[in-house]
Amino acid sequence: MHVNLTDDELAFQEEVRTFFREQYPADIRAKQDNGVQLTREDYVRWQKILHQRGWAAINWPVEYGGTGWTPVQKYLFENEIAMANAPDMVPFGVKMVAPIIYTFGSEEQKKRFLPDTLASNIWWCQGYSEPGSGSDLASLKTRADRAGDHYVINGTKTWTTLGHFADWIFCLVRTNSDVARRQEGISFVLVDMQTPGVTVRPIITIEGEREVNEVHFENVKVPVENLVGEEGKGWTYGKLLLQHERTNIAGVARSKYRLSKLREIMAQSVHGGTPLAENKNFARKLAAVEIDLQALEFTELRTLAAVAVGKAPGPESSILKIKGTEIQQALDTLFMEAAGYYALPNLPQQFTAEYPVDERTGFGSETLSALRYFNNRKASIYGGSNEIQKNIVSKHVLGL
Amino acid sequence: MHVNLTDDELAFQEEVRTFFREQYPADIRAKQDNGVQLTREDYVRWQKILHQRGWAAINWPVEYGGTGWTPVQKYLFENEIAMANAPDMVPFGVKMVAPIIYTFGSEEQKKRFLPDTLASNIWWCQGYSEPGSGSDLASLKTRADRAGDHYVINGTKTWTTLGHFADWIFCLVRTNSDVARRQEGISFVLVDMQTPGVTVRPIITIEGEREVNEVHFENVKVPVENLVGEEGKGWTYGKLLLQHERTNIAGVARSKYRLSKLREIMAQSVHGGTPLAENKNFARKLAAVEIDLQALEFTELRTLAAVAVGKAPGPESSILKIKGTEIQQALDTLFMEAAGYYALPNLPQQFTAEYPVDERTGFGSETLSALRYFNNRKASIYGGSNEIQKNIVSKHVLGL
Amino acid sequence: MDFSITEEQSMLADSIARFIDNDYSFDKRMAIVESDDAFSQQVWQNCADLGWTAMLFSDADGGFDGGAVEMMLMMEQFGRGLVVEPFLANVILAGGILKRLASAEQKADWLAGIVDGSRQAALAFAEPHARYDIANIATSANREGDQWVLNGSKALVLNGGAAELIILPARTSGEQTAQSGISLFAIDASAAGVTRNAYKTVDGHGAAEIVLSDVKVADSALLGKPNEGYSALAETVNDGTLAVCAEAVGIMRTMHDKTVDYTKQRVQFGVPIGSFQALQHRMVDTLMACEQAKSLLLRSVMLSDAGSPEAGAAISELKYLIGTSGRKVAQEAVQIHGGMGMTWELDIAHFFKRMTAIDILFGDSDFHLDRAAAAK
Amino acid sequence: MDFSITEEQSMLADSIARFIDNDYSFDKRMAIVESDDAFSQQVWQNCADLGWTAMLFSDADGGFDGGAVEMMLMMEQFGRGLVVEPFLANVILAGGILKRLASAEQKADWLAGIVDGSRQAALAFAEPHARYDIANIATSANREGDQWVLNGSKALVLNGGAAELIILPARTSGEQTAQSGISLFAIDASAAGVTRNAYKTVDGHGAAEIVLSDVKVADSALLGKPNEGYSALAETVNDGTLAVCAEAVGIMRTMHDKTVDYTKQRVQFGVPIGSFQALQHRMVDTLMACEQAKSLLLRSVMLSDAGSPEAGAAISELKYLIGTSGRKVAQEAVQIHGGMGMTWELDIAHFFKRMTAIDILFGDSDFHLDRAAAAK
Repeated sequence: MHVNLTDDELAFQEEVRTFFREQYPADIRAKQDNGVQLTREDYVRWQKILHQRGWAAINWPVEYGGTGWTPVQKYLFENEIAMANAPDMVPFGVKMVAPIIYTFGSEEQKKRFLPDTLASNIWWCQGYSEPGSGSDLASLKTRADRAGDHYVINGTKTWTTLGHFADWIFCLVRTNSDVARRQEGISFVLVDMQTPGVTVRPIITIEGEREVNEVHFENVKVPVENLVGEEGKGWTYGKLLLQHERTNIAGVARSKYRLSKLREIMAQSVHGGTPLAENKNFARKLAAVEIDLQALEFTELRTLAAVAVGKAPGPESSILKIKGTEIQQALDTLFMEAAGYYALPNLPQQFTAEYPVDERTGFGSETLSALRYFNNRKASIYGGSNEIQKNIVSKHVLGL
Repeated sequence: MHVNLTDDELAFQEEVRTFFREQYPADIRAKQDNGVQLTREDYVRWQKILHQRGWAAINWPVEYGGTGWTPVQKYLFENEIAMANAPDMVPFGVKMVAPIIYTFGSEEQKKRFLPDTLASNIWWCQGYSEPGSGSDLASLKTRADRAGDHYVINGTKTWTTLGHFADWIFCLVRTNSDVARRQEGISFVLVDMQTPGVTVRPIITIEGEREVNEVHFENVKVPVENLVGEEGKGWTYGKLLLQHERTNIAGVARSKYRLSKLREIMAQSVHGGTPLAENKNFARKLAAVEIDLQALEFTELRTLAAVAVGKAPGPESSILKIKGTEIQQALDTLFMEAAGYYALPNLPQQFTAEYPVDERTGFGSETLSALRYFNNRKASIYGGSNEIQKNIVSKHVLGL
Repeated sequence: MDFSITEEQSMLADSIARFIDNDYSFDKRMAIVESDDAFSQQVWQNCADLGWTAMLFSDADGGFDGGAVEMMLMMEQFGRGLVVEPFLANVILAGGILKRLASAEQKADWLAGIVDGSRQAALAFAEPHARYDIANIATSANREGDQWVLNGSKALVLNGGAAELIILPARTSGEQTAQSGISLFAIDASAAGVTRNAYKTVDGHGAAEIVLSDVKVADSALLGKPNEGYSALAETVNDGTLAVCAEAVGIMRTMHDKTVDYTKQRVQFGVPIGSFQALQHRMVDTLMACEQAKSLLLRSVMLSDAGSPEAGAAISELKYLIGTSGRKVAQEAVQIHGGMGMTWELDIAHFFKRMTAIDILFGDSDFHLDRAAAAK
Repeated sequence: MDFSITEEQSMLADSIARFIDNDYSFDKRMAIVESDDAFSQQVWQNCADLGWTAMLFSDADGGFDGGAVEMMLMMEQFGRGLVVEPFLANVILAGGILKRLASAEQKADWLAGIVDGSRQAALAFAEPHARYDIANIATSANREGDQWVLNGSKALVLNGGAAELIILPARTSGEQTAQSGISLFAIDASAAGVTRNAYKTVDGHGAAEIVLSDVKVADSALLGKPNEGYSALAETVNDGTLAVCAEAVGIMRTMHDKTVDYTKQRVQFGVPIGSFQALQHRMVDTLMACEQAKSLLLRSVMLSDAGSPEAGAAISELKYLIGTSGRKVAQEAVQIHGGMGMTWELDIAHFFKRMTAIDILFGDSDFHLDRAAAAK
């Protein structure tokens, strides 16, 4: 048992750090640092840079373009990407649908989708939740009725993140209503967003932005070869996928970065005022969150170490999700408290690239802290709400 | 709407204060102040003094010896008794069984029990919980089988507080197992503890003291005239009683007194050390508890005001119980934290009346703080656990 | 000690409740928020016609002698209706300074228009560097001949964009954080040297940053005596703090009730989600938070109306409790509503934002807990 | 970075686990607690025979070169078994000072007996006025001729009643709270001028208050150099803090597991209480608390073994987390056990008390959060 990095690991860390220093585009970094929303083009450009380096899909098997890295290497990479404040890969393709395709898909599907997903030529989105099926996902009603060599899909998916950017959507749909367990009638289907009958409508969220959508399917014809794996097995595949989503959702490295930014803000004297670092109570609150985060970092490392010796990421990933989002939201709150009155002006436009820095109200992009606090209340709701996670842990870990 | 006391109320307050100053025995006060357990004789002597003044049963109807006080007078009385650090009336007689007797009992029962209960000639204890029936009280198994002009009682009651002091026990017993709802087979019976077949066995609790007992009934013959009200109605009577218990259990005035003691301790320089009052974080924690307590005081006053205009104390009393015990336990914790290392010596004997004060380890009776913290974890368990209270509020207030 | 309200007070609360229910729907409110001023002149005039803008002023000032109880009843309802009209800024803050310090002439010029609803005003109580310390004033007012020359910056001036009249504290002597040496001025928002950067806040209210560059005013702009403005400022900010706490109690209760209702309607796993015990217990916790907040609000209101010396500390205690428990109630409401609680189209999201803003206004819960602890 | 343990380490943990399971039943433990010394000489000798008292000392000192990992594995098991034998007082505290400061001769006199289990010792690190500040030492050691004369009071000396050897810091120069000027002495517990008031702690361990009145010792009693004892004291107390944290992790996990098991057995309302969702979610919270505590324990252990300069701050972070989350786990365990959790006869009550005592030992969570925040 030891905490040190090997010489090889140190060299790897330096290699990654150098890459981010040299290859991460300054204009995208400026947007990230200022809290400016990235465009679709920004995401794709950056992801293609990662792809060129071979680092677009660090968890994929090597045969499909993965890295073959050890858990420690992956951990170091996640740290560096966060410390560079670089965007993560948009998860829907590389992290979510691809593992389903390379595990359960046909050879044709692998050829058709994996290289283009890896190269960010396809933007995926997720079709799971429905207006009536949130926590109770298995009650989903979107139907895919077999008609010759097609399915005809009717229904509505919701909370579809960045669906307005997407080329393809992967969906859980009901192919059979006449089954003992309703989970058994669910299948996993890939749908081209350009197919007639697919419409995307924005959902404006609490902070006033469009991030999620409703996707409507009206008599959408999808070739049967877009079914992944077996009909009726979609629930099993989807569950696996959700567990992957949950480990990603903890966001430990990202929270470490944000915590370091908060310490920078605390040290500053804003408009000539007293630095917040002199407020002992705030310092205590921040230290308490940091301690929880350090613990979670080791909880994640322990999970990764267990996975490395062959254990599947199981219900433990629920713990990472719950604790990780609790910490994210605690940090959101502290950023807002640090901003004081300057959390209140609703001026996202002043953080567009063109807006002169010296005319900004407040003291920097932390003025967006309340908007971020509002937006990130989603963290404990999506990816399976934290209540659902607790149900899972209670059942599968505690045996209750 | 106003916060002031009327001249009459101020005069009443002074009258009560004078009584406590003049009539509350110094030897009992010394025990209370030092954390020494009172004997049975101490309780009875003090209660008889209150009785002589006509203040033993402030909530009883005037015809049975109550005071006829307004809610504000009762509130003022409770404050003064707490600020004098005088013992409350042992609740089982005056506060718990007597309301059942004067509401549902026969004239004979009223004559037989009410005057002696008021005069502290009878010490009552409570026979509700059973080893297998805690939160699920209605599952109780102690049977009272009718045999001629007697019931024959068999079974075990538990958590019987001060049962080793008691003359009589009031019990919920099962008189009929053949009913649609099991609550309907329960009756309310009074049992003389001297009856053959009644045995009391101590339960030693976490801090090492005997406060509660198991009471065993083996073929105990009880005359049928000891049934209160109707057979099968015991559950209804008992529920009413539990609501009375819950308002008493909040202990607002007592917590206010303890909070004032904690401020005294904080101001002291213990063994020449820095007064705890200089620890800003501790001061903040104490202020937070005090704020919650001030709010609860007004919540209780609002409830009393509603009762005064004819509303029965309903499920709202559950809120007082939950919040009151949360505050009590928060204060227990702060006392222990204030004591620091001196919370750890287990030396209750040094707080007996005979032990020389200057030979004590630690800095006063606060050295008992850990023992009190341990013991008072019961507060959120007894009188219907806080979980059961939340179920009650959820059902009867929120309608869920 | 008496918790009952008078018949007049009851009628006041009822009339505002009817207004909210009949004339201030959520859709209407959202349309008002989208408008330039972030409030409706028509609604404001309506409030004035019903006597609400006059309610808290003395008979001598043309008002109805309402006290803290009336204020509480009104603000609770405004909270329930998420009303964005600038009652706080005009009546309680700007009006609060004027009723305390203005001369008869100044009252005729300025206060009358606030009482009758014809004039928009603001109190610039915050400065960019000062966080929540209202005595920390760097804005200077220097004597030049028979004029005062004002220089400085004011942050988050509520109603600062729409206001015609800006009331502001400026330092005429003393150290930057001293309570003495603060003077209050009333200036025309269009005066030379006044720059306003108006915006909306995250909860849909109007506000502005204001910069003063050599703004010249006569003695007639001075409210009360020079250097002695702090106590009126502090009392007025205390009033404002109490007011937003009352508003918050209305919001908390509404969010709690809407959440309980939602859990009775929303079916998952074949049953209403309100049947899940984990959610039930959390909603009991939020109910208790609502009751405790209401209790402490009543305490502060009664102490304020009694003119108790404890009133100031009591308001800090209340603001602390509102900050912490209001946050909890609001977060639980969103969480239990799930994705729906995150959408712009549902009122829950907007209650959430207002509750969050109130936590920050006049100092957050940490700030007020410090004040409460120091007062012990 | 590597979380695996060696085969030897695994065998060590297994052997203690077997001892707990086979030879240290709860009934036996409670009988030991009732005995005069509050520990069993026979059990202690058994520990020595199995090499456990020697485990953490260097080969040169007659030990087995164990480090923080071995310490953790042992203390977690001792926590699980609620072991009261004075491993902390003898091996980690008294032994910790001696292995750092003692000369070869002093080691032969004193350390050897600790390593082989034949001698009982204690470290008097606390003083009555000082709360948790180990540098706040009023006990004085003054030079008189070729002797040192010691005067002062020591609080809560763990194992202080049974100890034959008392190691204590005394001030030989400097201000009362200065880190410099502290010297460490080893004295015979039966020396003239030593008064011991031995008692048991609320969690069943032995301890004593000790008063020193003109206790005279020779230079041979001085450990290390005069005035320079603080760093060895601080390192040793850090070791002790890490040790009780490891013990606490064993306790937390055990309380959590026993509580989950209890809810599977205890039937109310016709079903096991473990089927109630409100309890399920709370037990998930306590599971997470256990996992987080274990993670931070591993971090501190790894940093300690690596000799990292961050180790001290990491231990404060850990102690804070253990204090807060351990309290929560313990309180939930008692609450969910209901009345049964309050009884002397059930082990839960005694785990609860030990967990509470550990929160206080070496400084409570507030104290350590301050230290952690100051180190940032």
